[in-house]
Amino acid sequence: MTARIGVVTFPGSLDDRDTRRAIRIAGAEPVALWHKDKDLKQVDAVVLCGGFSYGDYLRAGAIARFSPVMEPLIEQAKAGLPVLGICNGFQILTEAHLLPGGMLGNDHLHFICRDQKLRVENAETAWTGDYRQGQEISIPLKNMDGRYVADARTVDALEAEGRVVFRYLDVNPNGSLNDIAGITNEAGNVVGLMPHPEHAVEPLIGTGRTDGLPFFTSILKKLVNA
Amino acid sequence: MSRTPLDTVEHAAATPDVELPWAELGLKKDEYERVVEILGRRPTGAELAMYSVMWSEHCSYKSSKVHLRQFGEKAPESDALLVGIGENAGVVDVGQGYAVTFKVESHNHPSYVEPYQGAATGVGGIVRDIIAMGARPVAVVDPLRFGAADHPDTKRVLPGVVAGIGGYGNCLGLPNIGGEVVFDACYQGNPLVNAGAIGVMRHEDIHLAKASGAGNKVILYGARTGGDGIGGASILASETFDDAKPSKRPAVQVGDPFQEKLLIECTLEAFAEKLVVGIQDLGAAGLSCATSELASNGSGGMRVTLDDVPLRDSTLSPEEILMSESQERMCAVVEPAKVDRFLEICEKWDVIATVIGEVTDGDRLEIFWHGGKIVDVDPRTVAHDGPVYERPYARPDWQDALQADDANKLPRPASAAELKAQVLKLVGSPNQASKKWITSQYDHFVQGNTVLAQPEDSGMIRVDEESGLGVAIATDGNGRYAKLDPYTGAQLALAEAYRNVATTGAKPLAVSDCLNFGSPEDPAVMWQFAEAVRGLADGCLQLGTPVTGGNVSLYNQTGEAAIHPTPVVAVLGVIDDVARRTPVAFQEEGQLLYLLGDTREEFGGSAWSQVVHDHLGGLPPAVDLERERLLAEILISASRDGMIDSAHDLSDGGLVQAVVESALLGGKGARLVVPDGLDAFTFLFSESAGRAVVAVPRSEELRFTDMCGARGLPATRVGVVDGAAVEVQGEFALTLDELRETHENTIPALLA
Amino acid sequence: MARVVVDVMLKPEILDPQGQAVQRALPRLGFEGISDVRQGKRFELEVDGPVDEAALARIHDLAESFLANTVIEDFVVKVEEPAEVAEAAK
Amino acid sequence: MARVVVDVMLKPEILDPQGQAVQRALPRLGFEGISDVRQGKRFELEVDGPVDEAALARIHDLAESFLANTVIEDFVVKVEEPAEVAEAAK
Ligand SMILES: Nc1ncnc2c1ncn2[C@@H]1O[C@H](COP(=O)(O)OP(=O)(O)O)[C@@H](O)[C@H]1O
Ligand SMILES: [Mg+2]
Repeated sequence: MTARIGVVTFPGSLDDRDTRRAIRIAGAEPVALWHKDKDLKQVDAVVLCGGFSYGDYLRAGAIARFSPVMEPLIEQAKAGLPVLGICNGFQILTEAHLLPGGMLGNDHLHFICRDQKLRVENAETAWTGDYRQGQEISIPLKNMDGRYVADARTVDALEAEGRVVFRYLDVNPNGSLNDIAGITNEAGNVVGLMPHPEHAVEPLIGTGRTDGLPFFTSILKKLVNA
Repeated sequence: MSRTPLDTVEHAAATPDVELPWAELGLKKDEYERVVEILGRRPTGAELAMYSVMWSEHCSYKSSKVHLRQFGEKAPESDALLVGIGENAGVVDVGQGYAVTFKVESHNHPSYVEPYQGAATGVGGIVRDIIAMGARPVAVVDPLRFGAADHPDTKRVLPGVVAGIGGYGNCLGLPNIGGEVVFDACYQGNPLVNAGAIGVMRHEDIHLAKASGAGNKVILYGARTGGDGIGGASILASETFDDAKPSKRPAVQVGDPFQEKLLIECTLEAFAEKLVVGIQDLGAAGLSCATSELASNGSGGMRVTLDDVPLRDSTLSPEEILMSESQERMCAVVEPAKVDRFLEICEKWDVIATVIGEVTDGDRLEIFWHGGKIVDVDPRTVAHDGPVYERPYARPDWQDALQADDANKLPRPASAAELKAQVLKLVGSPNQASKKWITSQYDHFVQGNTVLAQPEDSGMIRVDEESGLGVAIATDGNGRYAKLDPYTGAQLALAEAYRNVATTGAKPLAVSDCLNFGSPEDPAVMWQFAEAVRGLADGCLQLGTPVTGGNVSLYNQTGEAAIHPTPVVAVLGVIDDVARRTPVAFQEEGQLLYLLGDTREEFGGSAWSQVVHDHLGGLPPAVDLERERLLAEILISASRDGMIDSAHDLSDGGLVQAVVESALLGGKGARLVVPDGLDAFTFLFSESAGRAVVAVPRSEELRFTDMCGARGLPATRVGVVDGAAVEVQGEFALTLDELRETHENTIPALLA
Repeated sequence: MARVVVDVMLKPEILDPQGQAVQRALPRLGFEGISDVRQGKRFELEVDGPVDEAALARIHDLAESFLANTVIEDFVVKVEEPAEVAEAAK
Repeated sequence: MARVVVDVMLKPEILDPQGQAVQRALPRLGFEGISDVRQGKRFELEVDGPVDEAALARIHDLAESFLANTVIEDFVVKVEEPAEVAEAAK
């Protein structure tokens, strides 16, 4: 038995096909979801992928957040459905208030594409079980609006509760508070991060490493063993 | 607002004496007379708008056509060519049922006026050419040239251009996998912003720009039409017909990459459902171009109702609508039974789509406005029968003096210390320095098929996930070489791009080019152009790589001063299995470095002569295309059979530049030994063509040298991958840290 | 038809690199005496019908839920007086 | 210290993809009756010293040469009245 993992396509989504490929490589079944459908097709988990939904006009993720598909998604995420937001997906999750804080333009004001080193700070979420706590990984980062901000209380709470899931190592590529690269909600089912694990699942392609694959095997194991 | 009367065809026929502003629209007197002769009457305002824009240099290639013919006449036999010159972009067979389309275009002038938007819309335009062929765009490249690196205006232009290319390409989800950044004072007022794109499709999905089948509908879809880029038409509209015109028409076009992303998706979905008979993107000359080209390439005529075009600005006149260059629009020809489904797909993607006309069984292009017929022409006369100039050309009188000013006679470093200092200076010079500050603003990873991207010798994209089939592309050009000798310069550009593709293990298949020159009205420039085209056509014939399409950009000059003649050449290659690709970076200590090819004293136009002496003179390196072909075969065989682990072609900066790049990328140094028969200076800095440096695992050395020996390619052992420095035995050593510091800090220090 | 303007600015405690970049460039351009620069967004909405209390309340909601992200941004809603525009533009 | 505001908007004839995207989203959010949206930039400059004619002229120059790209954008310079801000924010 395998798990069915949905990938939502918004207008302007870019990494939807790549994310479905990563899910397939991990051994799960990718299911394409469409932003205009108020229907999650009974998937076991959802990935909101990278891209420039609605051109990132207004604010990254701000317009996509009001898509019909977000209604059931928000409701079910609150009830425990595993949701992963990558890059633009992370931005959508903060806009939808499924994750606290917000995303702003990189502090250097440029788009940045690089192979980014991260430390796994929480290997217990639905999406990080196949990593070791403290493990260092490298996966591609590419965005314009990657600066994570939140008020001091929120950041303190995230730190105290172990909800910072990934931290940038070596360089903070965008000015994110506390070098935060990814966070989770209290229940650990909703995770958002700026770097792109789906671009690091095959040798040869991209950076040539497969450090991103455990995201997809983690969720598969969790769902199959559930 | 009353226009009395509408300038219909009947009205034009009845009022032969009305004066039209043909000169303001850029037509010459004889060209206007030719239009009158073709029509047998004076043109209507709308017809004049169409002829003037389609007969412009940009659309008709009137100055370059007589030379460009050579690309067809001298085309090599190639089984790979599926669609040649003349379509939106050429199409090449890459095997396993896949076809690849690619093309390079310029957006030079708009990028100088408004760097961000000019460059952004340049990317938008070339990508639409690729979609129009039926392909999914899979990558972009951006050969760029700017004025002096430390000139204040470069700081205005470059960051804007780079942000614009990134802003548009990143938002479309196209990995940027290669390009060039060159600084030279000659481009000060005329930066060159060239952009290339590649697309992939199955053979059966190739689409052409033609409208056939009477009754088929013409659908305009994408952005609404605004008053973009219609300077000429506004003159026409206001002066001749209507003085109540708003004068405000945008001077600059703003791109909407989000809209274009939707266009890509809905077009590909329509293709997949076989809904499209013919398709054309709207670029320069907008609807004038799309309707006349679709109609003239098809079997019948076309009737268009201009009132049905969705507008962004309701005050536009019909002439302006016909000439508008608003971005992110496409035109499709669809059978009546499939129109509903086509419109449904557009709606799914929130793309505005409107039936604006239909294919007729006549042979006229007829356009209506407010019930009156304002255009009635033979579309071929608009699209294909533009003027052709035989512009005079002559070798400039300064060419001999330039070539006599021999760079080989420049003072050379007198000591090891001086040699070392010059190496450091070269590696940190703006043209040789790392372009990471620029290229890290581009997404290299999106689509998940990028095998190689900058700073590799060529970009490489996986086409088939199962078989590992891939394509590679490299773009090159060297205006300094071309200035010294345009014929050889063009061949050197071709040779370098060809070599760059082969260095990564791919087999070069076909060529696209972007020819950037000064004013064709200057016989010296025209000579440069003629020589460059001749050189490129001869070179492509010899290498067996047909030119599949390209672009000409003329008038790149400020006053009397033209840019260096700058033919930029893109070579496309194919690799059976991307797992066999060869990277630039040194992989393992202990591997042996072999220099392939012959090294001669060749410093004309070299990076060394520029960086150390600020000199341009003499002759460029000699070209030997047979040698290039042999080198390519060796590099491809060696990659396929696992005999080499890294390779880097030698070009500007010579051997030392290449070795430093491989060392820095791999984080491993090299110990070099100057081979017998060469002095250290020539060994390090010469720019002789037809060379590469490869790293051979010791276990493969014999097999590799035997292969080179058997095929007659000189292969000289020049060192070993080792340590944390680049050392030239008996001369000097530079640590990787030291090299990295200079190589990587130059560009940020100038621009950040 | 009337115009309503929504100004959206980053909350004061949030770093504004765009504003800072502008400010840093000022001395180079020969401008002294500007101690802080912040950059935000301005939305001009053309409203059909009268801009009464009810309409403004709706636009306030729109700004709060959509035009601004109140986690990081503050906003202000104003009715634009035609006279003011002309005055300022002079 | 006084605040001078520079509003920068795309010229009316220039395509504003951002504003359009916002406008197209409005019906989905249940907002009707807004016929056009344009999105621009707002700069808030804190000026040391008096904001007299001379200071305004200098800021005008700054806006023209730096804050706005006058090839595609128009701008307006205003002195912000403290009262006005409070009023609008309420
Ligand atoms: N504007 C650019 N965009 C993308 N890649 C670039 C750009 N400029 C340079 N590069 C990349 O940087 C690398 C080095 O460039 P260059 O020195 O011109 O290569 P070469 O001399 O081998 O042709 C290449 O991979 C090239 O594709
Ligand atoms: Mg190279």
